[in-house]
Amino acid sequence: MLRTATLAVTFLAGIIVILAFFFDVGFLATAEARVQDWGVIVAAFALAMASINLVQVNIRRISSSDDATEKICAVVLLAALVVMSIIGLTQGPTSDTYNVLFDGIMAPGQSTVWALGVFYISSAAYRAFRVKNVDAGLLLFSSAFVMLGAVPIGEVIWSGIPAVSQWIVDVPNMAGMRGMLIGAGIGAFSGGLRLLLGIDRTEVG
Amino acid sequence: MIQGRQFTLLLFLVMSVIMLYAGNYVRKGKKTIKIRRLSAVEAIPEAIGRATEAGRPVHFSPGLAAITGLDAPQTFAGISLLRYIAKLTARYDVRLIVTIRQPAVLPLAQETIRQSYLEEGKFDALSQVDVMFLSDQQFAYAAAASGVIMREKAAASFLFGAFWAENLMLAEVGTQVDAYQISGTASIGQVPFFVTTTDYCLIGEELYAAAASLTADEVFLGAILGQDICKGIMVALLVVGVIVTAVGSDLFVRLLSL
Amino acid sequence: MLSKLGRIDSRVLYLILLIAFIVPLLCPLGLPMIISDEIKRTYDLIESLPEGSRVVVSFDLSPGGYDELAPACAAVFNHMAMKGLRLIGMSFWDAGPSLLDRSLAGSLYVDKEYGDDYVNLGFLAGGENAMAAAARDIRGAFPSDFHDNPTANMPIFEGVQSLKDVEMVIVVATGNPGVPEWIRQVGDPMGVPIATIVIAGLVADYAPYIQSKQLIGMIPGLRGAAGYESLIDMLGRGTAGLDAQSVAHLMILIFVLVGNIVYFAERSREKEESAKEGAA
Amino acid sequence: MNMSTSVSVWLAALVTIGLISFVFKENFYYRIVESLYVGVSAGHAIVLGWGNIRNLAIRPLGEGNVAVIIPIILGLMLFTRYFEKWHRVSRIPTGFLMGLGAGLSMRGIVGSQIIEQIKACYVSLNSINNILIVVGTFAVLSYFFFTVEHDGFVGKSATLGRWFMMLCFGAAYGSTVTGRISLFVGRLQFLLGDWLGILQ
Repeated sequence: MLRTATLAVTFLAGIIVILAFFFDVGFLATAEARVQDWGVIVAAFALAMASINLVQVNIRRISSSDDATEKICAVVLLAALVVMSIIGLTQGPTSDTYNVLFDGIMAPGQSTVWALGVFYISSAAYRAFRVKNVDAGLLLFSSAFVMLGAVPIGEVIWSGIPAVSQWIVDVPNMAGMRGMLIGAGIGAFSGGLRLLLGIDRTEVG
Repeated sequence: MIQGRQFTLLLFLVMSVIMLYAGNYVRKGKKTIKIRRLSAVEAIPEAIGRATEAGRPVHFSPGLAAITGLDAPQTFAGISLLRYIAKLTARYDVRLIVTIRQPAVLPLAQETIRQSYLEEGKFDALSQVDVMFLSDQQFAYAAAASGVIMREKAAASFLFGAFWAENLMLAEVGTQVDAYQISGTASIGQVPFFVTTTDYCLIGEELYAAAASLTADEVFLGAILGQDICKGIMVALLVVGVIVTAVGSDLFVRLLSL
Repeated sequence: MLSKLGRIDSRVLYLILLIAFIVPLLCPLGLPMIISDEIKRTYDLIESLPEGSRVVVSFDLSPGGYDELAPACAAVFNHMAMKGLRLIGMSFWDAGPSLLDRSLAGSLYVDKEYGDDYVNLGFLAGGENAMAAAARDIRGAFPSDFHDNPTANMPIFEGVQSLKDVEMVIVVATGNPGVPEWIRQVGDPMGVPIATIVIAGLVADYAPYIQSKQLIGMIPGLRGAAGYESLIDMLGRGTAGLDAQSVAHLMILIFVLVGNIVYFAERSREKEESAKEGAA
Repeated sequence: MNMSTSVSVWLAALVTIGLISFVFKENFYYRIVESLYVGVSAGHAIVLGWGNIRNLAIRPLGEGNVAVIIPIILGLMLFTRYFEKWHRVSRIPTGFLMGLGAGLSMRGIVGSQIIEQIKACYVSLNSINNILIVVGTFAVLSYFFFTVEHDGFVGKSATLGRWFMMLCFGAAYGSTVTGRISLFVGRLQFLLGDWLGILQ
C-alpha cells in the first residue's frame, strides 16, 4: 500500500511536468505550476533534513567515540550549527551578527578547502603525472597548453600558445565533450525513466 | 502540442519504448547480454595477486556519495564491484580494508563482504577484513583514508564510486606507497585526475558497465542494452544528418528543429 | 641524486609552490592579458542591450568558488550599471544571496535605486525545479526578496511575469545546478540568451554549449575578470592576481617535467641493471 | 601597512590559516576550524530553508491559501524517517521530489543535451576543424558502446574516441588547475591584502 502510494506519487510528479512540456493544455499547465511550487516547499523541508542528519551523526560521535578530539569537534560543530541557526532565525540572514559568522567562518572556510586542491595537484603533478603511454601523452599535451594559455606568461614563452590552447578547447575538447554529453544524456534519461516507473533496484528514500 | 517540440517528443517516446523493451527482454532471459572487455576490470585479479605476493593489504573505497540522490547509483555500482573484489581477497587470503564516508553505506558494505566470504567458504577469514567508517566530512574522510593507505602500505587500492575534489588526496597517497590503483567514477569532472594518477580508470558509464558485467544484475544489464540501442540511433542521426547536410540539403536541420 | 628527488617530501613541494605564489603578489611583473572571443561576446551582448533592459543574474555558487568569480562579477556588474541595465538577482544555492549582496555592494550598483535598478531576490530550494518555477512566475516564486521586502509592487518587475520578459540571463556558476539546468529550463524552451561567469574548471565542459550557441558568452574565472576589466577600462583584482597565477602555473608544469625526468631516468637505470643481471 | 581591525576579517584569517595548516600536517587547530565551518554551513542551510517555508507556505496559509497544506504535510512526512515505525512514510515526499527532478531533467535532456548537440554537428565539411568535430563526436560515442566488442572498425573508432577524451581530460585538468590556483591567489590576496594590509 505504502509502496504503491510512493510509486504513484513519484510517477505523477514526473509525468505531469513531462506532459506539460509537450502539450499546451490548460489543466496541464495549472497542474505543472502546482507541482513545481509544491516541489520548492518540500525541497525547503528537505534542506533542513540534511542538517538534522548531521546533528544525529554528531550526537552519536559525542556519545560513542573514545577519542577526546573527536568529542570536542562534534561539540564545536553542533554549537556552531545551533548558534548560526538561532541568530539567523531570530535576526534574519542579513543581520550584522549573522554576516560576521558568514564572512568570518562559512565563506573563508569553504573557499580555503577548495583552494587546498592546488597542493594535491602539485604533488600529484610531480609524482604521478607520467607519460607512460599515448593516453597520458595526449592528456599532458592538452593540459600543458590549456594551462599556459590561461595565463599571460604563456604568450611570453611562445606567441602561439593562446591560439593553440583555444583550439584545443574549441575543437578536439569540444567534440569529445559533446560525445560524452550525448552519452551521459542517454544515461540520465534511462535512470530517470527507471525511477519514474519504479523499476530501479535502488530504493527511493 | 507545442510548436518546435514535435521531434523532441518523438525522440522522447522512441527512447522510452526502446529502453523499456530492452529491460524486459533482458529480464525475461531471452538473451544473455555480454558486456565488452574492460581493461580496468581485467586488471583487478592482477592487482590482488600482487597484494598476495607482497603480503600487504588491499584498500577499497565505494566513493563519497550517499545511497539516495543523484549520485546513489555510483555507490551501488561501487558496492557491486566490492562484492567481486571481496570474493578474490577471500580466495587468496589477502587482508581487505574498506573505508567508508557515508554511515548508511557501512552496513551495506559489511553485508556484501560477509556474503562474498560465505560464498567462497572462507567465513573464518572474515576476521581479516576491516570495514571502517571514518568520518562523514568530505576532507576528514579523505585525510583519514589516506592515513590508512599510508600506514597499512596497501599493495592495491580500488576507488569505485562518486568522488569529488578529494580524489587526488586518495590517489596521490596510493602512488606514494606504490600501490596498484584501479579507479572508476561517473563524476566526469574527476576522471582527469584518476586517469593521471591511477593505473586504470573506468570512465563515466563504464563504471556501471563494469558493475553489470561482474554481477549480471538484470536491471543494470537491461539499462545498458537499452542505452546502447539509443546511442546507435544517435550515431545514425549524426552520420546521416552530416552526409545530407554536406550534400547541401537542410532537411535534417529542419527535421531536428521541428 | 635522482632517486633522492624521487622521494622528496610533499611538504617541500608545497613550500616551493607557496613561495611561487607569494613573490609575484608582492612584486608584480605586469604581464599583458589576452581577451578571448567568449569574453568579448558577453561584453558585446551587454553593450547591445538598451538602457533599462532587465538582466537576470543567477548566483549559483558556493563560497568555495567565490574568490575566483568575484572579480569577474564586479567587472560585469560595473559594466551593466554604467549601461543603465537593471539587475534581477536570484540564487538556487544557499550561499548565493549573501555573496550576491557582497558583490553588489562592491559594484557601481551601490549608488543605484534598490527595487528599481536592482534587486536581490534571495534563495529558492530545489535546484532545477526551483529554476523552472521561478522562470514561469518570478514574483510567485519570490513573494519577498532576500531582505524580506515584498516584491509585488517593486518597479523593477513592471511588465515582467515570466523569464520570457527579460533580455538576458547571466549564470554565475560553480557547478550543478547551474548552466546545463538553465539551458534546459529557460535558455532553450524560452529563447532567452544565456551567458555565464564560471569557474575555470568548467570551461572545457561547457565548450559544446558555446559551439551550439545554447550559451552565448562565457567569462572564465580570474582570466575572464582580467580580460573584462581591460574591456571596460577599470582594472581591479582580476588583473592584480594574474602574475601570481602565471608563476604558479609554470611551477606546476616544472613539477610535471622534473617528475617525468626522474621517472624515465630511473626506468632506464632499472633496465640497465636487469640487463646486467641477465648477462651475469 | 594597515592591518585590519574588523572582527570578521580576523576570524576569516584564523579560519584560512587553520585550514591551510592541514596540508602540512593534520592537527587539532585544523579539526576545530573544520568543525566550526561545517556547523555554520549547516546552520545557514536551515535558516534559508526556513525562509522559503515561511514565504511560500506559512504566510500564504495565513492569507487563506489552503492548498499549501499539501506540500507542508509532504514536507513534514520527511521527518517520519526518524521514527522506527513510520520511517517508510518519508519515502512518499522523497519520491515526489525525485519524480519531479527526473521528469524535469528528462524533458530537458532530450532537446538540450541530445538534439541540439547533434544538430550542432550538421556543419559543412569544408574545414579540418569541422571534420574533427564530427569525427570526434562519433568516435567518443562509439567508445561507450558496451554490448559490442571493441575490435575491427568499432575498435579503431573507440581507440580514436579514447584519444579525443584524453584531450578533453587534459583540457579539464588544465582548467581545473587554473581554477584552484585562482582560488589560492584569492586566499592569499585576502591574507596579505584585506588582513595584513601588505598588498594594495
